[in-house]
Amino acid sequence: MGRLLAACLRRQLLLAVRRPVEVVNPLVFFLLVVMLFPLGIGPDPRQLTEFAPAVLWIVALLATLLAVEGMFRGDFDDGTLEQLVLAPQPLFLPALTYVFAHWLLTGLPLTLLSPLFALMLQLPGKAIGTLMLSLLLGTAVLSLIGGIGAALTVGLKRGGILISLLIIPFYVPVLIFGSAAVQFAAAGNSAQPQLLVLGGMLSLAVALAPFAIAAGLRISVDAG
Amino acid sequence: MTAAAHAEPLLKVHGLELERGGRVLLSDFSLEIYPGEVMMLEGENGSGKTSLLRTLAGLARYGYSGGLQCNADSLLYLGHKAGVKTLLTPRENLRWYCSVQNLPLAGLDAALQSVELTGYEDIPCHNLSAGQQRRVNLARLYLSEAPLWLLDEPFTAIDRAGVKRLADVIAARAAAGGAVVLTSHQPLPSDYPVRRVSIARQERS
Amino acid sequence: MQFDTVAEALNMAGHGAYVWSVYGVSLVAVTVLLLGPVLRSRRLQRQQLALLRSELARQQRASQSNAEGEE
Amino acid sequence: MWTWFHKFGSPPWLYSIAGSILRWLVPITVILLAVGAVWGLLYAPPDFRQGNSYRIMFVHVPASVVALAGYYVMATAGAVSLIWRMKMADIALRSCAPIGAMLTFLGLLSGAVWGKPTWGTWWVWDARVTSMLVLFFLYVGIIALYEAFDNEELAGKACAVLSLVGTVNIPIIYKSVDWWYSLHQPASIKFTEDSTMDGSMLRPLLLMIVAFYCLFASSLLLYMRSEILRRESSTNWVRKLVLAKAGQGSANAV
Repeated sequence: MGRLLAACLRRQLLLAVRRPVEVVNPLVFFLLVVMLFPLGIGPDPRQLTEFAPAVLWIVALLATLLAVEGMFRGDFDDGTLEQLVLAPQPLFLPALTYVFAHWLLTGLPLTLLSPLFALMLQLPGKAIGTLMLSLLLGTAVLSLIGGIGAALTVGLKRGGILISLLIIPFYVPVLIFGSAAVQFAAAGNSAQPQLLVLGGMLSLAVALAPFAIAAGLRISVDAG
Repeated sequence: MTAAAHAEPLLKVHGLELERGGRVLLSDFSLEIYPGEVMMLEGENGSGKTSLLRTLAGLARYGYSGGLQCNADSLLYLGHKAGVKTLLTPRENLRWYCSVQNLPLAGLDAALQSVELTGYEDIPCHNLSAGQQRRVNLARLYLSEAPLWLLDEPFTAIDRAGVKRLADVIAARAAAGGAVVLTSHQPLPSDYPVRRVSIARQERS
Repeated sequence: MQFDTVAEALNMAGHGAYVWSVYGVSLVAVTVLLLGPVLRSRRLQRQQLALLRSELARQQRASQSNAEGEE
Repeated sequence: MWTWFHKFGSPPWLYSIAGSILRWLVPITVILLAVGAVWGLLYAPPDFRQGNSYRIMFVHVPASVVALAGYYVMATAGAVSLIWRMKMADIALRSCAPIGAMLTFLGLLSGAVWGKPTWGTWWVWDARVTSMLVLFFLYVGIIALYEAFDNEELAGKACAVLSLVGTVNIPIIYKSVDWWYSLHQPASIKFTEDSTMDGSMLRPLLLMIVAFYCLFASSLLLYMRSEILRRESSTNWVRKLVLAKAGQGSANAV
């Protein structure tokens, strides 16, 4: 079992190393959209400070959403997903490694780069720690929920926009608590309760999402 | 096959009705496959050979009714899709397969040699020809320990010598107590020990 | 009864337009929810009947031409 | 147990039993809706603060409540479809989605119209309206996912998984939105103060809620009947049914 997980994780990371553009794209997207907001709102630093928590969180959410569509796409198209489904081990274990690899390649880099974006949007320095922590927990939840949508739509020829339609409603609680945590911290309050709620969501998602992803993958492989 | 008849069937299908896209492909179809058998499914295009194989493999779990009992603890399925990641090398592809199927890595070099990929082990598959990529997928047959093989058109896109070798591996698996179900467009040698099962569409009366 | 005249009931002290429009939309929604599937069932049955009739006609024609062939 | 489920899975049986339930359920639904509407519109006393505009509540609240309950009915059908592989459960699931979407839309629309005389604006990001909006998108997502599949059986299973994910998420979404609303707007205005509602308003409201539940049930059974007809159109029992009805019609004509 450990061997299966290690092999799947190593393979995902190896694929990312061979095609690094797919890792860089969401980050560039993040940067581009962060650039759009001051152009739309105006350069006034006070206004930017006010909007920064929401902007950073919404952009992180969209960047994850863009990347999540490809979580199983390649493996479905070339048939390696069929082999995984036929493996003697339960499917939710490798499903979890796909999500983990996806988070390592999108959520984690986004989190690590977020201080830079926070500075560009004039987020107060004292909120940066909370921003990173909330993104660290929140993007993991986003990857897990997004994986369900990706698993259900990977067998469809016209997946595309459908996955956003399915998944964005489920992202609402993460956005609410993630941006609230940053807002609290920016106002000088403790964001601990919000971060705890995000942690709770993460544990629930880790416990349940892999089973939904596995069920979705079986249905999609059946359709393919 | 008299000796085999006493053994448990590896795969038992009873009263299967198969339906795809609102169309009934098979109805009241029964089949038993015993260790030591090679079985070839015959039928025209669109008669449901692929759908039946995918159902037997457990890939298609909906759209059928009836009894389906598989006594093999693991199986190997070879489908239409390449089953090879083109960004990875043949060795990396097969190593992942071994880990997923929990097979020892020891036979990896021998398997690559058997499909004549020696010297290409560490070249990313997108640099290999279509035939070579196909052989990476076929190398799984040399690694597999699964008692039941379900092979959909294994003989396409390989040369005559390759067909001969592949037929030998399949026969060897059956001789070792396994069972193989396959479909093929190419005619197999007439002396090849194979049981032919027709799944020609039953006309509804 | 809270209202003495019809005009009063329609006006509802200035809120009539809002209240009555919501009830009007609700009436439409209820009609769609109950009548929609009924009409769909009818249409499906009509289609099926037409299909069956054309099939029967074809069979009759086929048997007639068979009979003529035998003669 | 098993024979019962087997029977429940049999299309002709379900078709006819739904027909005999509908024979009394539809009249009851219509009567309850009519009585509730007249009671709420003309006989319930005006609210001391909102005046007559609160009468919208007799549509808004039942529609919202039943729309939410409908999602759970749909998810239950989804669970049955996944566990027992029953085609009839897929049909129930597929039929729930448009009804739920319609009721959610009615809840949203009535909420918006209610907002105009109460707050002077058509749209308020109130906790309930926001949750309803999310629920509406959940229903739309189910319909979109179903329509995206070519294979109807797989479409049913995929929607079943999605609806089950939804049941876990909906309470979290509702709680989050409640918290978010209390954070950004002091809870001075609420649509309804349930605790202080007088019996003269509460009774018609409860009647309307019951009426909307009946409406949901009737519409669900009607949709399921049409969906059964569509899927089973080539089977013998549907042919017999169609021919029998046509025979009746021509006999009447003669």
